[in-house]
Amino acid sequence: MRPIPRPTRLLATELACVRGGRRVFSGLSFAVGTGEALLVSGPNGAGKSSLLRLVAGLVRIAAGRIELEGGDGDANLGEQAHYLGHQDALKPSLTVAENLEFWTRYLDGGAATAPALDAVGLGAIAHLPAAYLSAGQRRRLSIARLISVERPLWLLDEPTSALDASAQAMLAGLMRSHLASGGMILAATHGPIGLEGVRELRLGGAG
Amino acid sequence: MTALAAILTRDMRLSVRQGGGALIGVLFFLIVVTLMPFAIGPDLALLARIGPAILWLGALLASLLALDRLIASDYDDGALDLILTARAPLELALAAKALAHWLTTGLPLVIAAPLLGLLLNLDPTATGAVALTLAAGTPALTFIGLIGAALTVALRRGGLLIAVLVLPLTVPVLIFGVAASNAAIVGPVPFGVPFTILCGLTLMSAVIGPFAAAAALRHGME
Amino acid sequence: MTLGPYAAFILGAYGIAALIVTAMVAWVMIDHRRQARALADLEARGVTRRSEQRTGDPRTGEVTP
Amino acid sequence: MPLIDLANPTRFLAFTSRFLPWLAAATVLVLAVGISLVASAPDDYQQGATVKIMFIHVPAAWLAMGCWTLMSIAALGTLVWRHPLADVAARAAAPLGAAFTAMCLITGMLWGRPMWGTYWVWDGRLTSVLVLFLMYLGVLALWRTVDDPSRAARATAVLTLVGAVNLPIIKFSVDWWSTLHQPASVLRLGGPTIHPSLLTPLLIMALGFLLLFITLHLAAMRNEIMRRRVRTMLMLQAEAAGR
Repeated sequence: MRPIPRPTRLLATELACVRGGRRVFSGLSFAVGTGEALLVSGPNGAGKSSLLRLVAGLVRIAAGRIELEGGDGDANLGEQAHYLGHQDALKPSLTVAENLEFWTRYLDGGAATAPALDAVGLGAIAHLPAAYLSAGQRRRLSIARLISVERPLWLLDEPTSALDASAQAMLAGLMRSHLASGGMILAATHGPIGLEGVRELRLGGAG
Repeated sequence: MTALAAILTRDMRLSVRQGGGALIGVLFFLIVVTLMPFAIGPDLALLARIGPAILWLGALLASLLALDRLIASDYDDGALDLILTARAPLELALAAKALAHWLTTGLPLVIAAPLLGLLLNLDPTATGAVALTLAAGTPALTFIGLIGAALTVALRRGGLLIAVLVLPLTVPVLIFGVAASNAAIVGPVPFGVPFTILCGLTLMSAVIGPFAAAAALRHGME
Repeated sequence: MTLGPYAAFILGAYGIAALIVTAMVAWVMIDHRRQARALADLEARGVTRRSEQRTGDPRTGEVTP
Repeated sequence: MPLIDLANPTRFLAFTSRFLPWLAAATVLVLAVGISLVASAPDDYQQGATVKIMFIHVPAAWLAMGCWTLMSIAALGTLVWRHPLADVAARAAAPLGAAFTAMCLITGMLWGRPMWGTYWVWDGRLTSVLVLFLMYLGVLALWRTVDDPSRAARATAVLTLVGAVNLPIIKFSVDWWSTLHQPASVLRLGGPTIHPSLLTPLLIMALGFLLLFITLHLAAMRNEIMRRRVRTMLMLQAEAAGR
């Protein structure tokens, strides 16, 4: 695998997003440097999820620009980011290991899944079908994807939902090590996610 | 390349496992062909004459109706979002999914056709011709159906809507498929002529299908 | 016992019947072995079914460790 | 040991493990006797030696229909009496029923070929067995698509009962359909009264087939119980790994 160039900054200028004819937000500018995390907060419907999906390239940009300075030139932004949505993208009839192996091979061609499974505490039940997992366990399996595939930018949509206290602490640890290794995090949350020194971007406050 | 191989093996594994739809297409094909004589009557000579048409219509409907979960299941559980953000091009990913679907649904149709030929009193040459034309034609049905699956991915009306949308596109494949089979049996026209056209149609749809489906998915995003 | 002109069909019918019977027997035995191995493996990992977790299983009466 | 006690899966497993070898031995014995009788049975004056195919075709047809009746009773057990082993019995019986129906169809075609010159003539009886085969495949497909056993149990029980109610209707309409179009009356399955020298091998073979079915069914039920235990233990393992 050729070394992945380390992007220096995620820069958004005058972003606007329209979904289903409704202007979700407009004139939004922000920047996230290496080792930094930006929390997107605001009432439901303020466009937190839309912003993350827009950055991941899953939603069309109505106006403005978004770019990853210093990133991998020929890969678009979505290919250098992990998008962790509300859904877990897991197939119930596949086992825990098969699910993670698939995403690891599909997203970056590698195959080292064991360390990632142990990091999220699912190593012991890797052979079980995902159908038998609880919501919290499915969430942790989805998070394991962020570890087994190396991507600089993490786009997390309410990552702590369905996680109990110990799992949230584990996630906070993972995020800290990601930031320490020069990664960037853009997370949409309702409350704090256990990270210190984090900037906040309020959406739809006045609205 | 490993990414496309990964999605191909995953889709095939999913359709074979519990809850997968691998044999549903063949069962539908079996039942549709068995119903025909109940409507047409047990006249063996008549059945033998329209046998290829019955088998082709059954295979056509079975291929299309089994496609509604092809992309919709990935859309429902969020896998489609990740596929869109992967380095592997969407067109090739959809082509791999279509190939996996053909191997688990289309190919069994080709294998089941000779058995059903017995019910329709087809002689060996006719059964062989139908099986050969189905083998060449069913991939085209799957790739064309792929476009329908991509168009209806977010809608709740999947299955039948796909058939309605893409049936007109499958008319050429049906015409040359049945023509090639009849050419082998009765055949004023040599078997080769309609058969090569059929193969051409399949190759063309193997290219147009994935690209049109990828475009449909991208434009389908809000 | 002469099977007459259609001997092939008679033997064919009995052959296929025997084939189906062996297939059924094989399916039952292989499935049994697979489930038994899975059960043994699970018991080895110390997974006990909820009804056996109580000190004594009321229905069968024997005390499970 | 009261039969009702078999409702308890653990007791049922112990019972089958002890009884199966004897049943299997009895099956082999009866089938061996049956086949030797078939070998020495006289030819039919009309069909010659091909009548020997009847000795497996007819028992397979009886078993095909008998198995669906068994599954319907099991379906009542699931829906009405909530018998714990009812669904296990139905799920174990379906593949066997489908296999015997397939055997009936294939032997029927091989028997028909010398008579009619083609493998398949839309004869009333054979066609209703074909529809029965499709219904078996339908039930098996429904089991394969619903993964949670208790939900699958109720769904397949309803489908089996609806099928059981419709079977006589299908049989009547297919017979009517085949006689409506059919020129002369086709092969009489064994004629009005079967000649005694043909009847005894037929009954022996039928008994052999029945014993074979019972043996396979009990063994398949045992597998199904073990399969469900494995499933619950796997779920327990998932729970044990922490929410």
